[in-house]
Amino acid sequence: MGKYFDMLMEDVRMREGLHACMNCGVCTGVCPAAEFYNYDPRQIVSIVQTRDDDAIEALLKSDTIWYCGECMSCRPRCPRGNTPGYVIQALRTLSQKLGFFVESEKGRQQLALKRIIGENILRTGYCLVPRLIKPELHPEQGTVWQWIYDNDREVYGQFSPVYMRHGAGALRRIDEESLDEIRRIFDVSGGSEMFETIEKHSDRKAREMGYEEGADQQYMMDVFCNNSNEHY
Amino acid sequence: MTFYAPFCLPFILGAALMFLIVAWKWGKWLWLLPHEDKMRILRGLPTRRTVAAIGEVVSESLLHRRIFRVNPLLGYMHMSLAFGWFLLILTGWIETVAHIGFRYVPLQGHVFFKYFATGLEHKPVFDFLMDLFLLFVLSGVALAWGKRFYSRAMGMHRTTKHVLGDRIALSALWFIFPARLLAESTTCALYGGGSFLTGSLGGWMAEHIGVMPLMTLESVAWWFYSSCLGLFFVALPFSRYMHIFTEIPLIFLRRYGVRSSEKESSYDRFQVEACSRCGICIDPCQLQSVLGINDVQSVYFLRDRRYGHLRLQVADNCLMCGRCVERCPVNIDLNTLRLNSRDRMRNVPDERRYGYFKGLDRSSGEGKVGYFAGCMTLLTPRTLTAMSTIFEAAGEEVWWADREGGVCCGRPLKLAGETDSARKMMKYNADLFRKHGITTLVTSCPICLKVFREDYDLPGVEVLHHSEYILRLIRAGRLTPERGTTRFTYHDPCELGRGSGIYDEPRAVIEAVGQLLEPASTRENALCCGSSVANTAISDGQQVQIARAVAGELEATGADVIVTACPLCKKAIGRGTKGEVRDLAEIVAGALK
Amino acid sequence: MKKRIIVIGGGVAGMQTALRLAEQGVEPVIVEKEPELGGKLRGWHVLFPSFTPAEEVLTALRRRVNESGIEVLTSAEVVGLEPRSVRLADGRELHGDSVVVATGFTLFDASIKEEYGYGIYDNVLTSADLERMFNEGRVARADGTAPRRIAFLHCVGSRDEKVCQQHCSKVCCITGVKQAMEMKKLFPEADVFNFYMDIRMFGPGYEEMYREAQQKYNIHFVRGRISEAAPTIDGRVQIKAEDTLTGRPLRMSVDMLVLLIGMRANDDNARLAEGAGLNRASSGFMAPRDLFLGNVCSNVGGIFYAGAVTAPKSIGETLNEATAAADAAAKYAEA
Amino acid sequence: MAAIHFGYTISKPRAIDLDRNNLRKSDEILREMPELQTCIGCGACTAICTAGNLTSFNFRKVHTLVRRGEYQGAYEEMNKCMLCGKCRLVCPRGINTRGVVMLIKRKLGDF
Amino acid sequence: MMKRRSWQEYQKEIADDRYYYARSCIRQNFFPGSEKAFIDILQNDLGKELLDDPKHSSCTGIGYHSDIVPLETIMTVVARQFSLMNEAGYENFVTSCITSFGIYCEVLSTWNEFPETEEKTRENLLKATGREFRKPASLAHTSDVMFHFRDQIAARAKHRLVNAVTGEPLKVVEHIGCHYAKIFPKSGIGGSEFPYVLAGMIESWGGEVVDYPERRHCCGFGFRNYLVQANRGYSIANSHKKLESMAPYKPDFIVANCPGCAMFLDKWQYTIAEMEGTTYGQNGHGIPVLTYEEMAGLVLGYDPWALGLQMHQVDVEPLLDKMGIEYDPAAKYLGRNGKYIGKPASAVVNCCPTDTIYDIRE
Repeated sequence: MGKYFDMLMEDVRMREGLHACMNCGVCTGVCPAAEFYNYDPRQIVSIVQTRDDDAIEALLKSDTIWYCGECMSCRPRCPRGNTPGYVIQALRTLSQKLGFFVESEKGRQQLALKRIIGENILRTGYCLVPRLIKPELHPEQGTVWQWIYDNDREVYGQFSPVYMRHGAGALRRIDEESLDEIRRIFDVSGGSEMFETIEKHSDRKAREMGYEEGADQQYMMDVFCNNSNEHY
Repeated sequence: MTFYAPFCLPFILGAALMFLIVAWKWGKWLWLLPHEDKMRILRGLPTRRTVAAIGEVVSESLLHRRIFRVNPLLGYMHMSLAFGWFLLILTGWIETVAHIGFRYVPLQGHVFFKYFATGLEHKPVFDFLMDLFLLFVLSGVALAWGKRFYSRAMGMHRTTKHVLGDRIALSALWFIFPARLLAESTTCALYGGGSFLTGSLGGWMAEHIGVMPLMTLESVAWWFYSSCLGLFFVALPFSRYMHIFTEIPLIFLRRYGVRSSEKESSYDRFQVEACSRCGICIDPCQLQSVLGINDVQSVYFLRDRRYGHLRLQVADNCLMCGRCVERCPVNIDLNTLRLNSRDRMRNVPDERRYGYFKGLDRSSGEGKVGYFAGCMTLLTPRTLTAMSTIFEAAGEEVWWADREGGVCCGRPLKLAGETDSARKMMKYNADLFRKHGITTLVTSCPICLKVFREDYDLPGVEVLHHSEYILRLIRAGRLTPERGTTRFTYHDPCELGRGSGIYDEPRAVIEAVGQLLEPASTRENALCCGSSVANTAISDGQQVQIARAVAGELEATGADVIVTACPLCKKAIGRGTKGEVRDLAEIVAGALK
Repeated sequence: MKKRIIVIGGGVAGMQTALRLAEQGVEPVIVEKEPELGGKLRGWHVLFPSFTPAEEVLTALRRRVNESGIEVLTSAEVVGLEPRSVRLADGRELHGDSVVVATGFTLFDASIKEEYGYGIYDNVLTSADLERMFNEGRVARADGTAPRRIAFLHCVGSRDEKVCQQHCSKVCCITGVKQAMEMKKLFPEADVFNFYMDIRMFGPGYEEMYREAQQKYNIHFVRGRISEAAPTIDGRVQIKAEDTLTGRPLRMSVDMLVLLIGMRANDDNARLAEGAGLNRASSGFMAPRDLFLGNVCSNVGGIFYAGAVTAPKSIGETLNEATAAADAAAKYAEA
Repeated sequence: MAAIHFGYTISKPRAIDLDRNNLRKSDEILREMPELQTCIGCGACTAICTAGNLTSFNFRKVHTLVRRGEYQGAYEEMNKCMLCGKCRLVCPRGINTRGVVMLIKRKLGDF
Repeated sequence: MMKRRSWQEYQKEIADDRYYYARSCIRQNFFPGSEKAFIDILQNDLGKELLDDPKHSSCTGIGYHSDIVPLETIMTVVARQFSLMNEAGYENFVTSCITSFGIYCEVLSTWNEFPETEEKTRENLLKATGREFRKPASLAHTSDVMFHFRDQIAARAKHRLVNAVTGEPLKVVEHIGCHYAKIFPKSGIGGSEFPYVLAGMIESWGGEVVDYPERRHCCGFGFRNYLVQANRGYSIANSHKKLESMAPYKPDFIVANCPGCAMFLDKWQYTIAEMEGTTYGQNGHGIPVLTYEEMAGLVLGYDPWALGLQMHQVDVEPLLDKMGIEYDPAAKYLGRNGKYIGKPASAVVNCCPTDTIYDIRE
């Protein structure tokens, strides 16, 4: 009893985010995710608070913990000073550490996030760059974005003298020395380990699900695009 | 002799219409019977059942034996009217034959023989008999009038509130025999004859009234008599008096094994129209006596159903305790009719419903004896513990079918009218029982018991209520409870007593552990605890009111402990008393060394 | 020579304490910072659960104080106290044989709960505002129209860490039920919703009243604290909450949002406590010596407590406690 | 429209919107059974529920949703009930829960 | 005018000069003109000193809130930024991104609350880079800085947020990024319920702030909820909800202090229009969405195309017309040095048929 709870409590966000919930529902009342998913942050906190291992394990393996948008709208309202959003972050971190995230559709998407955002950080030093926002994967970016994407040097060139080049300014290329520092930070502080964990468990799950090549591009695109529509 | 006079016209028309309609109704209902029922009738016809049916028709339709059991005076009233009239008709027919031999006489000739027979020689024997029977009937009419004003004399606290059509028919009926007396008396006054009744009255009239007024009076009286008959006959098929004729085929059909079921059938029409609306069912109804609800009793239910304006609220508001069934002089299967009305109004077949039963089994243990506690027993853990003690003491290996929660037996749903869905539960449980290979199925809940016995298909499995099972263990020496000095009183659960006919076993078990005191209403007359699952209409407060009344009667015995054998009754009565209420199993387990 | 006891506060608790002292043959003096006696009961309309007019209770107490010839100092603010003396803001010093502190509580300022927009949005009011409206006989929306949908929010300024009010104010639940019923009587066609976390019906007849509100008045009780209120284009108030019993967010617009404000410890409790060496609870209310055998005594001999100065209390409880405090103070003074 | 394939659609709000919901049926139900309004949400019915222990059926939730004008799916949910009546025995407010189940099914059969 | 006085209770120290500037991934991607305008306004219009250090990186906040970057990692990245600032001799950290702002606040607060995490971070940073760091003297979002100088800007205004024809104040919907004040209400001007950072600018520059039911609601970015295509239904639905709620107030434009919010409120209008045919602005087009830098730039008389307003999907021309700003419609979609580089296809949400304007140059 309380094994997972203790593991969660190692995360400072849990210590900050969970005191004693009285189930008032203020968090759910303003939660954007509760508005559009079958999701109730109050219940998540309530379940975690039970310290019941079975219940928490089920949570770690469920889609439920992956709905939150981490907007933190819940934080300023809680009359008990809890932050359900922090609890979610701790749950997600643990779910990935234990490899439970691959057991849910939304959890499996972590691979796509790691490959898109995570790898881009190590490659460029930015979370995103214009070349990453491919219009075919981002139709919602609209016709103007298509125009910008097609003419990036011309458009960005008007606002930054160093677009994709070294120097100071928007969208500059970050120097290799700085990038090395970032990469070493990832190695030292557990970032790289997290990436590997995500890859490892995704690969296992992909094979389980019948992807013969493991977590290949096909698997990644599937988790990126597919929606079972069972979340509402 | 022509045997016709203009005044006969109302009678002839009324009678013709009546016979046509009755024939049409019966014909239709018989025609619409399910094939198996038709076969039952055909197979039954040439057997002794027919003879028995005839006997029952005489004893019930004419003599009203069952009403005598309710109250002798009430029985006499019904008998005088039915049997008296029958004798008048029969003797009248013999009289006709005696006068003119076996030759065709139209119906009115028999009925108004006195009028047409003025030119014939008097036969004082028949005059006497006819007057005697007329007096017999008139005494019944007088009692019926009296009952209107003082029903208690006949053991009835409340009588039926009648609809307008019934009132017309009733009035016509009340006037038929006084009218006949008047008509025959005037004829006697003019032409002589008659015996102590019509003769004497006729003599008196001849003395005091002139011939001319008397002739006018005679004409008027016969017209009036004929009109009363005609009116009554026309009203009969549409009023409660349809029962006079309908009870007869009902008795035959019943003797042939035709029964009502959870689905409506045309046989129900015989039952529904066989109700005389005597109102005997009103008094035993606790919804009436305790709660003052007076528009849902069987008589009203059947009336509303017959005329097609039955509302769900009326169909729902019944405890189905069966107290009225016990009293019904026509033996109508009231609970089943109530049930199939609910079925018609509520049952919605749904293939997908209860899909979640699939692959479900929360039972534990193994054994030849399966114990199905029942949902309500799961809410009375003392009973559960007691049963566990008893099983252990008897060294029984028990398969607990629902200790961890199982699927409901299906009876509550069935009683609510969702019969098709209830079948799914029954099938689920039956499959489960079969899968575990038990040979005896014990339950602590009479509700479950009844459905197991009646609706489950469990070949090779003996279904026992725990009272029966415990008694067996005691008799077999496997349980040796110590007999103490505690005085117990026993509340018969409806589903166990009236429902399943188990009255003696629980009593024997109680006798084995202490002294048994019987409450005022007991066995077939036992009261209902008020929390019956069959009723979804009354409120919690009303349930408690009934429970208080029941508990009051049980406490009046002076017993130390109230015992019952149904978890629901136990819960219900417990709310009505401050005294101790125990399940049978508890007192047995408590008495084990 | 008669003993003299100083009663700080001229509300229900203070008046009752003084009356009881006078009855015991002690000479009380009431020190009230407002220009008149009555405290928070002034401006209240009717009292739960009997719908007794507050004015009735107040008038009776004031009349009796008047008849007993009790000395009353009004517009006199206490800035410091000791077991035998009290210092006033104007520099005067009163002496006696013991002191009863009956300074009551402060109503929570609803504008601190910014998310409800009190003081910003029209038609967001507090329970105290509503009582005033009842008294004035004019209950209406800001534009003068009758409300068709009213929401009450329980626990505003109670049980809320965000505003440093961890405690339960006890009486707001029943006040919410009472006001909801009053609103329903005034506006039978209106839909009334009470948003609560727990309904704490602690007193005699309260639960019955709650049930009556549900069944007879068809007042809807929604278990969930309102998350935020926002204005709508037609001058109404949109509220968001979770209907926790269904686990789904709930939103609706209402014509009136009534915040059932709680009781807060007086700000000057801290200063008074520090000066006299009195203990305070973490809620800021004064801490009695102990909660069972000495709940009208302070930790300092000669200083006693009556009423809501130690914790939120109902009028009835306050009156009882005032009697007990007076007896304890008198006994101390006589000894 | 819809010439562009976005790969997703605008999610539908799940919130109970009392401005949009039509409470007519709910009012009818409460008029027929005012005692339902006295529910204090203790959840005893749901805890004891036979069907609720086997499925996600939550009696308290369903009748509360119905009272809020959320009728969609209420009939199907209530159909999970076996009508065994345990809830009625445990309800501290003495609500005729079996009656509620049947009433809701009767009123909302067409939702 | 809103009766929101409570903002005055939430004040924070904002440095007057010498800022260490941290760029935003999203802002430089979608609103590079805004970052340029911010630097220009501070340096040229207000004469302040600001360092745009080429060595700084992303805070990795999007990764953190997508839960792929651990807390320890992002703390160390943040520590490196501080170290760079120390190295450059600055102590006032300003960040262009709201997510970053939230991250910096959270990291500082966590170090404060749980000192062992700060120790661990120092250890990690030293091990990875050999660097050490001091925490900044002040931390602000760039919108705080703009708010700080709102009166100076008002004094130099070439245009005001009023309808040039009617003289009526423009109705402005302000949208505050969730992580600006919801995580730490005291870190934002005006707190989390009535943030005043944008409202203050709007009021100073003559506009009127619109309060509407869903004002505080999230734009719907939701990190993983936008970044993964399968989840975007959530993202668009939240913006949809906000737009539906604000539309009845007929706002003249939306302004946001968060680059993501500005981008989403702009782009989702396009998508909603394409999906459902619904547009929220007047005359059947979208509601223009500005960043606060763009708003300030327009007030100070910057050329709309130099601010990068052509990079918005929803056309801003109706707003420019209302404000009486002169602009060259034909220059809108030109490349560097007036080079013709084609033009975006027109969409449902757009009001200005692009065809008529550009074909001249073709």
